[in-house]
Amino acid sequence: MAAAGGGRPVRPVAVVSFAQSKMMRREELRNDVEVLQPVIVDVFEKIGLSKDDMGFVCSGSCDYLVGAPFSFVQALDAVGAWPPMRESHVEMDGAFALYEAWTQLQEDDIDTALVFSFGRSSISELGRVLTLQLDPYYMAPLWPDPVALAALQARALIDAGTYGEADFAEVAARSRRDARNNPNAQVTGDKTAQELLGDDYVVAPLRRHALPPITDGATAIILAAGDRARDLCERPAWITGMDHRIETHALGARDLTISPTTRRAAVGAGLLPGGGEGSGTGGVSDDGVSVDVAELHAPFAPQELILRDALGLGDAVVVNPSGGALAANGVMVAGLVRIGEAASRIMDATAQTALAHATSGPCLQQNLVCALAAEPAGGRR
Amino acid sequence: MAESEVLRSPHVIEYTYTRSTGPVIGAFLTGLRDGTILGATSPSGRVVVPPTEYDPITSEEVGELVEVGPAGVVTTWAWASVPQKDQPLDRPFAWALVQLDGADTAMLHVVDAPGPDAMRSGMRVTARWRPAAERIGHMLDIECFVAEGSG
Amino acid sequence: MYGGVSEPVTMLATPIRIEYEFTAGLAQSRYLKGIAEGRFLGQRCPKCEKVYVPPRGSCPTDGVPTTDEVVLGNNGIVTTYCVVNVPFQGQSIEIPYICAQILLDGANIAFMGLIQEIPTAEIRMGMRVEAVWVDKKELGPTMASVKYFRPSGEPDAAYETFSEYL
Amino acid sequence: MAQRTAVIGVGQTYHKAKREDVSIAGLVREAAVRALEDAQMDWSDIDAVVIGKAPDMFEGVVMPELYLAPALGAVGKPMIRVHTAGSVGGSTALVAAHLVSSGTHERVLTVAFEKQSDSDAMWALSIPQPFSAPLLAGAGGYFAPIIRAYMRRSGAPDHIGILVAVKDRKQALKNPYAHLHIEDISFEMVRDSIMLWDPVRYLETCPSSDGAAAMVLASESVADSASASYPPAWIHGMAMRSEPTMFAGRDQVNPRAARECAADVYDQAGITEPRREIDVAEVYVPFSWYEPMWLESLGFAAEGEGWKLTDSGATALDGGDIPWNCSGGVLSTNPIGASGMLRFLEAAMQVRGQAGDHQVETVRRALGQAYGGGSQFFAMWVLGADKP
Repeated sequence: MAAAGGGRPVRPVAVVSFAQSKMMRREELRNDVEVLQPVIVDVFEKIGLSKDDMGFVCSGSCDYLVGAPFSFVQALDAVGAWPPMRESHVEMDGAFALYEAWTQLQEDDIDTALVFSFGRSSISELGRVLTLQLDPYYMAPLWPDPVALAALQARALIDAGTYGEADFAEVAARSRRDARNNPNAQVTGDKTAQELLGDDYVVAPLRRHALPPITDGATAIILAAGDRARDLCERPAWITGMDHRIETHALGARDLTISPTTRRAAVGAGLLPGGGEGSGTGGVSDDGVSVDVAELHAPFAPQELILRDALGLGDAVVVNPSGGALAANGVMVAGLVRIGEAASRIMDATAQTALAHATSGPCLQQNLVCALAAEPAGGRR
Repeated sequence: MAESEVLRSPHVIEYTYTRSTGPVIGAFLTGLRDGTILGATSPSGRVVVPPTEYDPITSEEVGELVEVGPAGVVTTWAWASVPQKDQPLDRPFAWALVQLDGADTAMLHVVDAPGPDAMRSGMRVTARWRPAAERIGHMLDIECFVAEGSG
Repeated sequence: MYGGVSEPVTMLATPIRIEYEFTAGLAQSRYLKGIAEGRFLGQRCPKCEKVYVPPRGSCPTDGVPTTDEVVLGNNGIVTTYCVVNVPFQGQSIEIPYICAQILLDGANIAFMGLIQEIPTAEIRMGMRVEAVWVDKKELGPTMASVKYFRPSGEPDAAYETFSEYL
Repeated sequence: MAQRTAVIGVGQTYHKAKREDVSIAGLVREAAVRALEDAQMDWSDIDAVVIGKAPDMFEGVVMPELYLAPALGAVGKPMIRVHTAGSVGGSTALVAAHLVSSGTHERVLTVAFEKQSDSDAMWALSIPQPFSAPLLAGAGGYFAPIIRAYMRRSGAPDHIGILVAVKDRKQALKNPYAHLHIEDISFEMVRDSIMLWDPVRYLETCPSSDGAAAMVLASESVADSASASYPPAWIHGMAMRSEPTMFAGRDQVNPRAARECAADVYDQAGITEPRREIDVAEVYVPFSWYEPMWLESLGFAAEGEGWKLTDSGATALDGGDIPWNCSGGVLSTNPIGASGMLRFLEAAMQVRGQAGDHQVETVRRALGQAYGGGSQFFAMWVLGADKP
């Protein structure tokens, strides 16, 4: 039986429906609520439920992305929060909203939850908005853009001798190829890694292809517990464990070439044996996560390599069949989409087990790991 | 509705925040204004630069402030060939994490170098100060770092 | 030791400016086009049949798109109000003035509007008011096209007719 | 089945208009360190951190939990950031409580804060949006018409709001952490203060404060073995409810979400007569008139009768049978993101008997409530001295 972060048994809860907007560089006509609204309709229609069937609603979004305080308030209109709902909101990627919903579903008083997130990255100066995530005294006043910080991480990786620019290009080439099979992806293509290495540097050592696109979009997931999940969905994607961990904000106090919190979260999600319980030191074992599919939220190509190593993913694991964040990176959205995409592989029977990862903050500061399977933890109950 | 019929407008969020520094950040910024760089000693023995009220890993309250630098080592760097709005230099430059002599953590700043070929991890750099009269207690009182010995 | 003889630094000023390109979206754009033509356009929910103004594209209680367009009256009822007597940043009207919830004829929701051409002491719940627009040639897709509301001279509405909109 | 959960440590800052002596991290640590000390714990004892605040525009830091993780002992741990408008302090405490009650964690630190003096609260709350009507009424102008509607419906006399404003400021004099300490507060002083948003006077509104609040929440086994300075305050019921800001026929005076939130919490706690079964309440009253309004929504008085309870002195710490906001409430201290958590925290202090000069004698059960947005987001809990 898998365990939650605290080591207690997990109530079987599954992803039973997933919807997303077509991810695009710019929603020309619609505002946030108008992008979100059809996604909410879609996620309910897929399983024949309505908002009135939801025990809990939780969302993720960012006021600075929208350019207005309390921007999540209008999103409630898209759901139709009447009669009053048990509802909450995180100023985080929707994946963390799903974590909150999952913990509440661990208690028996509710059986279903709607989770959604939205964001239009095209309307703001996205790089500057993300710069405002940094220490306001020492870092933000220098206005480093997120590409610069990811480039510092990429250089550290090159210096460590583990990977080079060709490896980054390989990740990008594979992501674009795989994205051709994803109707909602934004960046697709069939260029080889060799061809992509002809791109210019944006901030060296990162070339254009190693960067995520700017994306507008919205996504939604419905969770259901136990028999309710089986009633609603032929093949529910059971969450067998979930955990998330944050690293220090001081980049100069981190080893940027590794992601110990991703590994620690995989341990917490029951995907790896425990060990190394200390602050962010991660597991000490050499074990790798064994799943059929992994959807990793790596906005920059080198970060996928760091995450693969943190999780010990072998060649047999299919990584980012959706194209990942290099194919579409809706800020506040892309992490929850990873969970939806991983769950979809289980629901469509192409995988028996899957891992989804979401990240937040500069240089993979915060990492969430969600373990999914065709059977609930501890077998069918 | 056609695209042309959807209304668009520029929108700006603008404010000059006034941030009280508290004792530790205040001491560091005061030091910069006066031409010295301070780190904080944490109970774990680490010297934290730039200093926060707490150790960046264990969160323990820091103690005594000690002078570090002004020279140190680049631990990693990235080349910004096109500087963006509000960034420290208006010509191509390197972002860098610089671990100052006497410090156990590295600090984000920029290095003024002729080109990416002049940069490497492990290189020694030193602070280039703004003129004393222009220093106000800000990270940019250090205008940038430059290769040690390059003047 | 550090800081020498001058005053220690205790404050850091950090200017922040983020530029956006705001998109009104479909529903708000339609509404503002109506305003530019000097009329209030609402939208009706296909499920509960309530008429929303300004429309936001979906029904806040049913969560479905509102698509039917409804032309609303130029007159309405003051459901409740307050008298503003505090100066604040961005204020464009001389205090004191009346801020009221106005239920337009044909709408099922009130919105906040400015009331002028009446002494503040004479405003009351239930008063009938009408919209006063800027000159035709100045009309544009902005709420500034509605100068304010003023008493219409019609008899007051009975409390029971608007009490559910409080 | 939900696991029993308790508050075993509380801490708050000294609240002021401008806490110019600390950084943002310094402010939140002041509250968090006090909560840990109260629980007799160390950073390393904490399993997870849940933080809440109102819009990021107040401090100009996007998702500041990222920057604050190492300031709050969160490195290597789960950290969640909640934002539900004015109710956020309460919702944050509830998200943290669910991490324990769901069996996910044993010891959770929850923190809420606002450092409003880094910018201007009035600006940050209402940044003008393109195409929208120009700012008409300012912050209080949204609520003043609703208050007028309450007065019309209930027939409450004008002096009720003044009574609440005086009572809460008097009670604040007994709370060393409160922002406003108006030594000579009186009925006349409030009555004669400027009418800002008629019917709301200056002294009937809340201040703008810098401040933070923190609590340590623990599982039953941890609470049973805790060596904390005061006994645990057990959660007997907790709930959140939301409804849209505006819709046709919405009752903004007595919102259904407020009533249903209360009904859910009372049901969990086995409470049928709140006035009799609850000993003290900390309720989000940012404008004085919200006391009689929430007295009705929360079931302490019948609809239209809340003002009579206030008028009779029933809600006063001094001599009332159901004291409300003994700490001085939001009317005396309002760091927006933390204001809701302060209600939840003060309820815990009352149950644990640590409220000092504003302690109510023998508290078995206390209520904490927060609301936000356009009276549309609600968070509540009931705490008890006994295990539920």
